[in-house]
Amino acid sequence: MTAVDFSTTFSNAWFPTPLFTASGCASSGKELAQFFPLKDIGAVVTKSIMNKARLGRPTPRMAETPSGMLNSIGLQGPGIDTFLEKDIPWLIEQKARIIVSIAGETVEEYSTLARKLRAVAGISAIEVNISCPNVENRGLVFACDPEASRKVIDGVRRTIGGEIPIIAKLSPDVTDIVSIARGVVDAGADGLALINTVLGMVINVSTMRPHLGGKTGGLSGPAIRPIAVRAIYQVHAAMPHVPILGMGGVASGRDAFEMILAGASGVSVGTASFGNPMAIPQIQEELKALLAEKGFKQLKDAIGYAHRSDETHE
Amino acid sequence: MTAVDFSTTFSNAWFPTPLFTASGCASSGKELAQFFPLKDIGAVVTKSIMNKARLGRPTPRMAETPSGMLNSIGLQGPGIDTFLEKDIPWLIEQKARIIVSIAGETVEEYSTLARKLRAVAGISAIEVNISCPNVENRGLVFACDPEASRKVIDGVRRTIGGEIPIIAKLSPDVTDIVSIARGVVDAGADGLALINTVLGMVINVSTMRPHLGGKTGGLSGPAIRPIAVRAIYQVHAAMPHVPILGMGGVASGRDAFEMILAGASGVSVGTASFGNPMAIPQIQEELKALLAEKGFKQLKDAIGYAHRSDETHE
Amino acid sequence: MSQINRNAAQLRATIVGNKLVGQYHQILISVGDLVDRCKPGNFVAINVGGDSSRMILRRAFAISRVAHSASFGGTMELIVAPHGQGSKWLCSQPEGAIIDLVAPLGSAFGIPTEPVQVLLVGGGYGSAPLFGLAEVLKTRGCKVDMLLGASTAGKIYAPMEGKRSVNSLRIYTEDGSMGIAGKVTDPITELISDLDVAVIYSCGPMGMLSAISALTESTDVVHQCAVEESMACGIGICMTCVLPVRNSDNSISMLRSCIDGPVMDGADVMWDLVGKNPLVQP
Amino acid sequence: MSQINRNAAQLRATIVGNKLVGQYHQILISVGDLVDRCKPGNFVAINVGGDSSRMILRRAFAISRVAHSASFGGTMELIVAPHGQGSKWLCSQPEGAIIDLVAPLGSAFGIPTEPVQVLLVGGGYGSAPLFGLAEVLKTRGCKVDMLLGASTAGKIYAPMEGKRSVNSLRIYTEDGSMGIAGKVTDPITELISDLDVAVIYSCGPMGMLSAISALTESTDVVHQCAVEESMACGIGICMTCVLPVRNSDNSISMLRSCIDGPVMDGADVMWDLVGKNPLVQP
Ligand SMILES: Cc1cc2nc3c(=O)[nH]c(=O)nc-3n(C[C@H](O)[C@H](O)[C@H](O)COP(=O)(O)OP(=O)(O)OC[C@H]3O[C@@H](n4cnc5c(N)ncnc54)[C@H](O)[C@@H]3O)c2cc1C
Ligand SMILES: Cc1cc2nc3c(=O)[nH]c(=O)nc-3n(C[C@H](O)[C@H](O)[C@H](O)COP(=O)(O)OP(=O)(O)OC[C@H]3O[C@@H](n4cnc5c(N)ncnc54)[C@H](O)[C@@H]3O)c2cc1C
Ligand SMILES: Cc1cc2nc3c(=O)[nH]c(=O)nc-3n(C[C@H](O)[C@H](O)[C@H](O)COP(=O)(O)O)c2cc1C
Ligand SMILES: Cc1cc2nc3c(=O)[nH]c(=O)nc-3n(C[C@H](O)[C@H](O)[C@H](O)COP(=O)(O)O)c2cc1C
Ligand code: FES
Ligand code: FES
Repeated sequence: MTAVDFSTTFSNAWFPTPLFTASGCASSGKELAQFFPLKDIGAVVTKSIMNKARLGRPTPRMAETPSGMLNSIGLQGPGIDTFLEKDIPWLIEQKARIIVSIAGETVEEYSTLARKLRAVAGISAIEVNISCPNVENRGLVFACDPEASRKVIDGVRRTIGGEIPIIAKLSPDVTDIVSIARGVVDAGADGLALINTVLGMVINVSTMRPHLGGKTGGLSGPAIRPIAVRAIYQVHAAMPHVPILGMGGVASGRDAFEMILAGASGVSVGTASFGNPMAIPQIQEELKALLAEKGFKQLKDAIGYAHRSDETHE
Repeated sequence: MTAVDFSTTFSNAWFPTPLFTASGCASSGKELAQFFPLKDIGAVVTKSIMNKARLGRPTPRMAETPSGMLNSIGLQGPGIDTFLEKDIPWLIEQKARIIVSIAGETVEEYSTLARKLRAVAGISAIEVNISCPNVENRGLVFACDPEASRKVIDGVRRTIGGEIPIIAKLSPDVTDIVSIARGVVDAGADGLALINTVLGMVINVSTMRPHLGGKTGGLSGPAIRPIAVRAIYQVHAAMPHVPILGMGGVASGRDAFEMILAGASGVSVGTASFGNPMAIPQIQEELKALLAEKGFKQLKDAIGYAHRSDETHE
Repeated sequence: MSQINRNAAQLRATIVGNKLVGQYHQILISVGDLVDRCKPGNFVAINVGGDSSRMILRRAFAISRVAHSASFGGTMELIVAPHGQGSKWLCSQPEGAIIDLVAPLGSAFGIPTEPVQVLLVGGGYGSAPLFGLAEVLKTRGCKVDMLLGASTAGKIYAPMEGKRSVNSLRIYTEDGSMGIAGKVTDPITELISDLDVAVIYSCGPMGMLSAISALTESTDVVHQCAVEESMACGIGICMTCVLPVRNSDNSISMLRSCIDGPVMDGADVMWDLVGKNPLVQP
Repeated sequence: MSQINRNAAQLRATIVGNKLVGQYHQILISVGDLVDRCKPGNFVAINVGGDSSRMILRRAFAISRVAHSASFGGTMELIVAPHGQGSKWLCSQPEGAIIDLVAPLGSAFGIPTEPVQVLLVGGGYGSAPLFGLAEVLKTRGCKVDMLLGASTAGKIYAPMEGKRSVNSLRIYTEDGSMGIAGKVTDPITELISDLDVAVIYSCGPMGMLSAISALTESTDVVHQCAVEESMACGIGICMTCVLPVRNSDNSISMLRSCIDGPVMDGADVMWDLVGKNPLVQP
């Protein structure tokens, strides 16, 4: 095998491989550790954590859709304090690289979370989930409002200082994702995570009512991959120097490669792990083989390759 | 068989069944006439027509995606004059009910199209496609800008007079579809068509470039159905008296029923006809059977049924 | 290593039997040594639809029994109701077909340390894991009585050989097409006192489990039930399968029925709050 | 009734043969009376992946030949290259499998009214419809010579029985593993004058068709080629399969290769503009 340099970076954070879990699709990591060593993949992105414990939404919380699924979890979680006490030390013990995803209901909550994370050793980066469509009032989705998005990132940036990279996670449910992206980068985000789930609904034709307890849910899985690739391509075209963590329906090395060509520096795998607990290490191997087959010596050379015009392509 | 009253109305336009073709997915009707009599379905919604003839986008114009497809046609068509001369008389001869879809590059072009349609007999309604994501500059998509959307509908309304119902077709690629919907209804739209395709992209991993000639394309098919159902549900909740023509991934009677429960008065079938030329009449029969099975005496009673709270449900 | 999913493995396994029993398919899968890790109550998660399927999630099925067979090695038996597209696909797989499965998953029925009187209550295909459980309980010296119920005869699963491990078996159907006409929960209160039942093991529709919990509430009977919630992953990573469970301090937790279940203590599950908004924040 | 798709019907048909020929699958389908409406050049559109497939579009295949057989009635033969997921699925279907197809679709090769000299040029599986065409041409008294090319021997499709209808058959492979090493287009110019070719019929990769059009440009030879563009519907309703074609007034039309093709006049297709923006608006 050709030795492809498979490493990637998000600002000052280095990862040996570009394949990460997706927030909310690997819980805190313990559940997947039976299937593969967590240190073998690029990073574990933990389930978005809020300041206080939260029970989340009523069930049913899922509906399968053609090549996708809806979820409506409502950010169930133990709260940051319990999380830092129980989950982080365990992940560090596993030698996993850790990206902590945070979510809040107010700009303050995000800053509070950042303050609690500032002193914690062993965290590679913070993913700021400003885009979860599952919060009670859709009007309150930060990621749909350029001003609110900036404020959250600005608050986190000021609190956290310059040490830990911040990755802002955006929602595709906006008219112009590039302008939202520009806003959060201006406000201090080092990287962008694209995309969160797409707002959707399924109606149960037996009960003739919305199927999910929370009525609407977030659409994920291969169904949304073309939307994710488009978002990554658009944002990379506008800001080629901002690293992107791509996600949305990646289920094979081919899919991960597609996102990297579109402009992603790393790829998170979410829903695919539900259907296949070994998805991430398998995708990782497939991607490595594909890069070698295409003659890339390092992953970095493939990032955004689809943007090169045929003229500059030798 | 129980005799379900299967008819539906959009303002003053009456249709014997709620199943229509989707614009751009039945050309002008001739191509499907071999498979079923066009008069047997609710209406033929013709391919969006512009003022002048247009060659459209380069090939490849399609990419299959998981449970969906991308298209990038670029509104190829013969122009309104040829269309009125050749296609409309033929459709009238078939006794088909006709909804003409129009598209323009300027507010004036839409008004011009409306003027040319005003005097034409045999047209049940006009669908105003303000949402095609396939035009050259995404910034120019009318449906993504509340003000531009209103202006187009206002211009068409003034030109066409009060006789022919106007159905404004919206894009899901917006932060707040309800506000766009309100705007066009205020400007004079009698109904709304939801949803047009979702902007997406596929990268060809062999060439390592965007697969479509037009780079981005519109995502359609079952993959987007949950997005469509959500949009219909949201808009119907906000404006229960505005009739909605639902579409996006409908491929069975169950799917059509889902849209009707969400709030659609009619359902267009697009991509499903590509995989099955008999899709529309088959879906029509399945829907009729489902309505009867659920005890509905008339289609109208099922429209928006998913919004009823369990309390009011006897 | 974490303790979660600690027995689970993913493997491609061959279907070695598929026969219709009433309205169910009895599916036998050759899984090798994996059988040694399977306990009554555990479930298996199976990929459905093949390579180009639009169904992206696994389907969960209780492991009905495991056995060692001369011809197939370790085998796992499932009782599958052809419900929607995924389970119908599984039921249509011929012998020789290879499926991708993850097993064993979830919690198992707790086995009493003393030889006590137990009652097994199964609804529909819920009886599947109870026969394997009955065997284990019998070897521990428990006295095992069983009640099975369903809407109609075709939905009663009660194999001949399974009956050997139980002291008595009573069948209830709502339409009276088999056994006694009525609900499987009808005789429970009486049986608890008549037989002096120490533990009830139940598996079936949520309504049945909740009804049994109500019946045992004011008694000393332990109620171990195997719950069934919609599951996206089956391995604890998605949080879709949660149930409201009362903690010892009276606060509520939303526990994952795939890893903290499917077997749960019926007294802890807050049945009234299932599918509702557990407003209370702990 | 419109004239478009006027011979087409949708039907569920049984696969009655599936055998490997080189790198292709020769698939035989029982389609009944439909065979009487199929002409050389027409194609069939087939549903792939089964009921719960994530592949929502039909796949197009040239109808290689039709025949009446005692055991199966009217049959249609396809030569299928296992390319991506859809064609691989089709190639994996056993005899007895039922598929959903729409046929015959598209235009057919035009048959000369006089008995002239013709040359048939096939690339890869593109030779499939040419043997059926050769039979028809021969019955009309034409003299038929044939050239087949491919990258390698396994991609040459040249059945024994097909050769009966042709006067000569020359094979070219790029790697020299069969026949002459080289491109199938190499000898065309010479053959045109040596044999006094009146019509070239071609089917194969677009590059080959375009090369033949270039070679015939300054000659009197008519070039009827069967083009291949990505198709979403195959019946003319989606506008994805278009090709730039020059009209008699020199304006350009984007014609649908599914209904105005696949057989087109090679001299009219604007090969340079395929896949480009045909800037000119008529
Ligand atoms: C722990 C557990 C054990 C089970 N044991 C058995 C068994 O032994 N025999 C048996 O026949 N069935 C069993 N089921 C139910 C079985 O999982 C569902 O019937 C099956 O998932 C339905 O899939 P489908 O594609 O046929 O239906 P669909 O309705 O099309 O499924 C759509 C989606 O909803 C989910 N879903 C639908 N119904 C259920 C359900 N009842 N429970 C969980 N998820 C559901 C599916 O997994 C799928 O993701 C069990 C479920 C669980 C959770
Ligand atoms: C008129 C016509 C006749 C054809 N005849 C034959 C034949 O006789 N034998 C044969 O092996 N193949 C033939 N092809 C090509 C065949 O249609 C493709 O190989 C097949 O569609 C690929 O599908 P897939 O799922 O295997 O590949 P994928 O690449 O996964 O297909 C993805 C999508 O692209 C489309 N697509 C991909 N390649 C092609 C292509 N070359 N042409 C058109 N659409 C494509 C598919 O239809 C599908 O919608 C013909 C194509 C056309 C248009
Ligand atoms: C069950 C579930 C829970 C999720 N929870 C979170 C979350 O807590 N925070 C977050 O930022 N994204 C969350 N997501 C979104 C994913 O991280 C990811 O952006 C999305 O699912 C698209 O990727 P995929 O198609 O690979 O799943 C969740 C997705 C799913 C399916
Ligand atoms: C090939 C293709 C062409 C289309 N052309 C048009 C069009 O001209 N005008 C329009 O309003 N919508 C057009 N649409 C969008 C459809 O009318 C419909 O809104 C969308 O495809 C969702 O429905 P479906 O999933 O049933 O196809 C087109 C869609 C496809 C797939
Ligand atoms: S099914 Fe995913 S956490 Fe239980
Ligand atoms: S393939 Fe749809 S128009 Fe030709």
